[in-house]
Amino acid sequence: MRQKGSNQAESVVTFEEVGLRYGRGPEILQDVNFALPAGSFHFLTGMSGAGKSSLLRLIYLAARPSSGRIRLFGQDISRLPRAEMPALRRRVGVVFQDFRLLDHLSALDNVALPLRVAGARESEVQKHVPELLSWVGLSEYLHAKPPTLSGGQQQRVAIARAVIARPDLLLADEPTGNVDDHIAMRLLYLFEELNRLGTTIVIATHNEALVSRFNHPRLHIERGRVERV
Amino acid sequence: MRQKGSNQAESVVTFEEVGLRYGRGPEILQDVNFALPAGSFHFLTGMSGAGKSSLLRLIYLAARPSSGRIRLFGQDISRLPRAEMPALRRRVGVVFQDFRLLDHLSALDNVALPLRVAGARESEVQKHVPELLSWVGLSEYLHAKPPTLSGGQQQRVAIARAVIARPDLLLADEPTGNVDDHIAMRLLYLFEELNRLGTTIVIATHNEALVSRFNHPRLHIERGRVERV
Amino acid sequence: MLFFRRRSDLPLKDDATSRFLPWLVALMTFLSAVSLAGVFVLGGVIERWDRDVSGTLTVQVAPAPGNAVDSEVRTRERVEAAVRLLRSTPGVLSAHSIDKTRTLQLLEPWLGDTALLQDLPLPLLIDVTVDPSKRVDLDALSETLKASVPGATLDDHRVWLSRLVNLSRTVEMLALSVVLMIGGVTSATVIYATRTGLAVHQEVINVLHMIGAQDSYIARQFAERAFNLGLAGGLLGLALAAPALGMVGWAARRLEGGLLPDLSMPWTGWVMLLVLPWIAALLAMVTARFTVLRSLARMP
Amino acid sequence: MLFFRRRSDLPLKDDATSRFLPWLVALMTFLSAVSLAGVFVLGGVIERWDRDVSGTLTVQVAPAPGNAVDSEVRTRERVEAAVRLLRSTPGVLSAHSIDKTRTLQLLEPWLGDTALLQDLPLPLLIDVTVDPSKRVDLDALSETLKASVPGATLDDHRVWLSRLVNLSRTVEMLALSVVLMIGGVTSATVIYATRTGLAVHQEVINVLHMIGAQDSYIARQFAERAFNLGLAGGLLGLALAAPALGMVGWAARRLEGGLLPDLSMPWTGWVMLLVLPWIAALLAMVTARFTVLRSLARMP
Ligand SMILES: Nc1ncnc2c1ncn2[C@@H]1O[C@H](COP(=O)(O)OP(=O)(O)OP(=O)(O)O)[C@@H](O)[C@H]1O
Ligand SMILES: Nc1ncnc2c1ncn2[C@@H]1O[C@H](COP(=O)(O)OP(=O)(O)OP(=O)(O)O)[C@@H](O)[C@H]1O
Ligand SMILES: [Mg+2]
Ligand SMILES: [Mg+2]
Repeated sequence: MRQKGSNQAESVVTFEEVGLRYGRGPEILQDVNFALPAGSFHFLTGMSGAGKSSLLRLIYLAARPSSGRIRLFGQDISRLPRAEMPALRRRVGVVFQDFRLLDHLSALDNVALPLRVAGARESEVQKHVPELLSWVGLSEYLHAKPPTLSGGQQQRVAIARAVIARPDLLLADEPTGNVDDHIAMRLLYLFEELNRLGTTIVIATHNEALVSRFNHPRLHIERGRVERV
Repeated sequence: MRQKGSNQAESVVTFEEVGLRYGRGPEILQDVNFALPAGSFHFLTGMSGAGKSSLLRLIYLAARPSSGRIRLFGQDISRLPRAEMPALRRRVGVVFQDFRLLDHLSALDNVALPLRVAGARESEVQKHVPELLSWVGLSEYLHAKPPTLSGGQQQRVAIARAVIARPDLLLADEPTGNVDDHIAMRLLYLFEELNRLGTTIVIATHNEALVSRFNHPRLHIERGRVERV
Repeated sequence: MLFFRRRSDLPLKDDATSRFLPWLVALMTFLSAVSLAGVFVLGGVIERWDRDVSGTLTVQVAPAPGNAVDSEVRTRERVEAAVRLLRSTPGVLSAHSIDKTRTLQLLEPWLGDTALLQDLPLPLLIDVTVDPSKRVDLDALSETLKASVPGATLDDHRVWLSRLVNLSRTVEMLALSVVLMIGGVTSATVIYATRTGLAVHQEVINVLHMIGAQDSYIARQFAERAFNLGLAGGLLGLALAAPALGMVGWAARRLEGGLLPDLSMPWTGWVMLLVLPWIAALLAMVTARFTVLRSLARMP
Repeated sequence: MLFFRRRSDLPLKDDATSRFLPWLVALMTFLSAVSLAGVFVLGGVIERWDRDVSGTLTVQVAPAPGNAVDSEVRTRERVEAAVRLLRSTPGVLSAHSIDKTRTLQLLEPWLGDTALLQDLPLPLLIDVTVDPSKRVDLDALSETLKASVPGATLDDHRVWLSRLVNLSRTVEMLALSVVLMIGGVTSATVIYATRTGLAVHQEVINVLHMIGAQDSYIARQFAERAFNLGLAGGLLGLALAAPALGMVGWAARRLEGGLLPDLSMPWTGWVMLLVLPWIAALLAMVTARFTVLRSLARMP
């Protein structure tokens, strides 16, 4: 294995000259260079269709860059053997823009999924999951299945699932699009709490009000380029 | 058939003592009374989980009230024969909170669906659909399939599909959750334009900024009750 | 091969069912075709054997032991007993003994010059005509004859044939019931394939429903697809069955030589086989349509 | 009946495949069982017939016409010609003529007191032993005999049996190939059912994959379900096949009387039938596991 680079040692994510195009389409991202230090908190902004979700997808290994190099936890992901991916993925929590809850599982089982996949004991699951769900205001909906939850409730289940296993890196894609400002604030506080415990956080959002209310650096995507603001 | 009621003649939607509960759950809506005059424009607000989507679902015939009576275009929907429902549904355009685009159809075909289901000529389809899609900023994505569109782009396709057939009633559930404020404004103008042409409009949203920027009456749901604000 | 090519809102072309159903229908058609061919061929063979078996039979009565005169009298008695027995058997139209001269004529190729045999105690023969429309249990008749008239035997070759006819009939019934079962299972398969299709495309159907599509608009798309898939599968099955049947027929004809000279099917059989894929397609279409409409009726 | 009852993240219990696959496997098992039983029974019958056919045969040579002395000489000549012909036939171990005294003994039950026949021109018999391990074409032999030696005929009953054996062998091959085909189609069915399952549950699988589930974690759930469904279907099919076979066997025994006294299967056949559902279940499990792993390997 390659040794961990010297100046990227503390970076959780590093993009070096990364470009992305889907199939033969135009280049969505080009010459992207940035590093997210461990424990940092970033907002990711940009117009609709700018490439926020695409950038997050690159980080959580759902898309491969068409050029350049991405390192995750110091490892070059293009050289990562397939068998090691699940372990790496478990260190990353993702709130998908479209939630991706499992419709046949209760809110509790949905949130418990990352713990169970990682082989956690059931006692642990039964202790932590309800706790977190009440934090996001869903204590009454532990056993409700996603199709019977409102849009905002589903979004909160998705967030709970992403944070339950205390990932080293949390990627949240528009996590407050379906909740009102009050709940949005509450969720942001949850992310800040997690950040204080050491999780590196990236939140893609359109909500300018939210971005300006919190004092965190911002990565802005415009015409395929990522700039620090 | 029952004759159109005198005082509800101009009301597109009338709720009379409507209650709603899912299965044996708690009452989500109770004693709901209101009428939406033809050509009106309402916002529908309320906390996450208050019952906004449920109320819209009652109007577009996807849920049945557990008590009370709902009239749509002057017809009591509980007495509506099944065979007449499609015709009624075609007069209602719906933007679903979760979009519900058909993943295997292009943006163009998705938007064309209401026209085709209603038996419109293909020449008409090919004329109006691209026009509307460029209005919502998707002229470059006519042939893209939803899974290759960004969240905000999908939302705009969903909106285009809801308005393409110039419905008499438009129900939009959180139609701006995935777009930035600039696009949100543009979409609201689209709705206003449609409203000017005679469509009755109801928009459920969390976006307080948007609600306060437009001068339209508001229906607010709190603890199962609907109040006019 | 595909009959309906209209625009479809459902992503039916790409799903696993599209690739799976035709093969299943092909297997069903193949098995049906083989079974049906078996039924027809067996039917033909049975009919021919039956014609052989029915019609006339021969019963031999061995000469009774003892001196020449005694023997002759007792043998005559036995023949008369056998004739009586035969005449009283249901299905036997007539039975009469053949006189010695005729018997000797029949024996001539065996024993050469028969003038010398004139006075010998020879077996006597009885000619029996049975009703071809009734099925006479030759086996039982043979047993009864043997038991009640000493030295009497029914021509053994025909008893054999009769047993074969019975066995073949049983096999024929089995083959027919296999065909019926396959028909049932094909329907069940289409039902479940359609249900799977409904499940896979539930979201799409919901949306079409909400947009105001008529039930028949949705059902049509499933039905047309099922027809196309069923027809494709049926034709494929038939295409596989034809050479298989041809080979078996060829092998049978080569091996059997004269025994089963006419192993070919009657034209009705060929028509049935050619109609099979269409039956499969129609079955698939009707089943799909019915399944979709029933499931849509449950939606609000 | 269900062996794996662990918690599953996939909504496999409720989908159409769960209701459909067992019935399909049941049909496959049923048809396999019927075909296999047919193969075994036919195998037994063929073996017995074969034993009858092989071993010893009899050839009759009719007395040549003419006066007694002349006839006797010429008949002898014919017998010798027949013996020579037989001995030169591949597969024939020995052939020797039976002397007149023995022939008369054999004829006694037919002709009564044979002392009188001593000087008559009687047909002569030839005892033939054939190699049971080789298959002698009795049909051809019979033709050759008839053509080259006037008045010589091969015992007709055995020619018949030999033809039956050949036909039965053909049917046996057909049944065996049906079993093989059914095995293939069962695998194909499981593959497609699994693919359909993958399609229906694609979202769920994606999410599990993204959350960091190992491929084997996901494949296990499909494989276990396939095993359960396959086993359920296999047992159902066997449960349906057992009475069906029993009935056919009973009917055959009742109809055939003595002809096929031992229509029952050897114990190996019964074991094979009992093993069938487990083969189906294992086949389903392995196929499902393989299909899922292959499709997961294509994910990023
Ligand atoms: N799988 C794909 N195949 C092809 N093009 C894609 C695919 N996914 C995204 N795109 C295109 O890439 C561009 C960026 O998409 P992305 O989802 O990253 O935008 P976004 O910044 O998340 O937008 P939004 O705020 O609307 O969610 C869009 O133009 C989209 O059409
Ligand atoms: N099909 C269902 N079965 C049971 N309960 C349901 C169902 N759909 C919604 N609910 C419940 O009804 C309540 C209202 O849901 P609804 O979706 O109408 O809320 P909403 O106002 O649209 O919320 P949001 O802004 O989060 O979308 C929620 O508590 C939800 O859990
Ligand atoms: Mg996005
Ligand atoms: Mg809602």
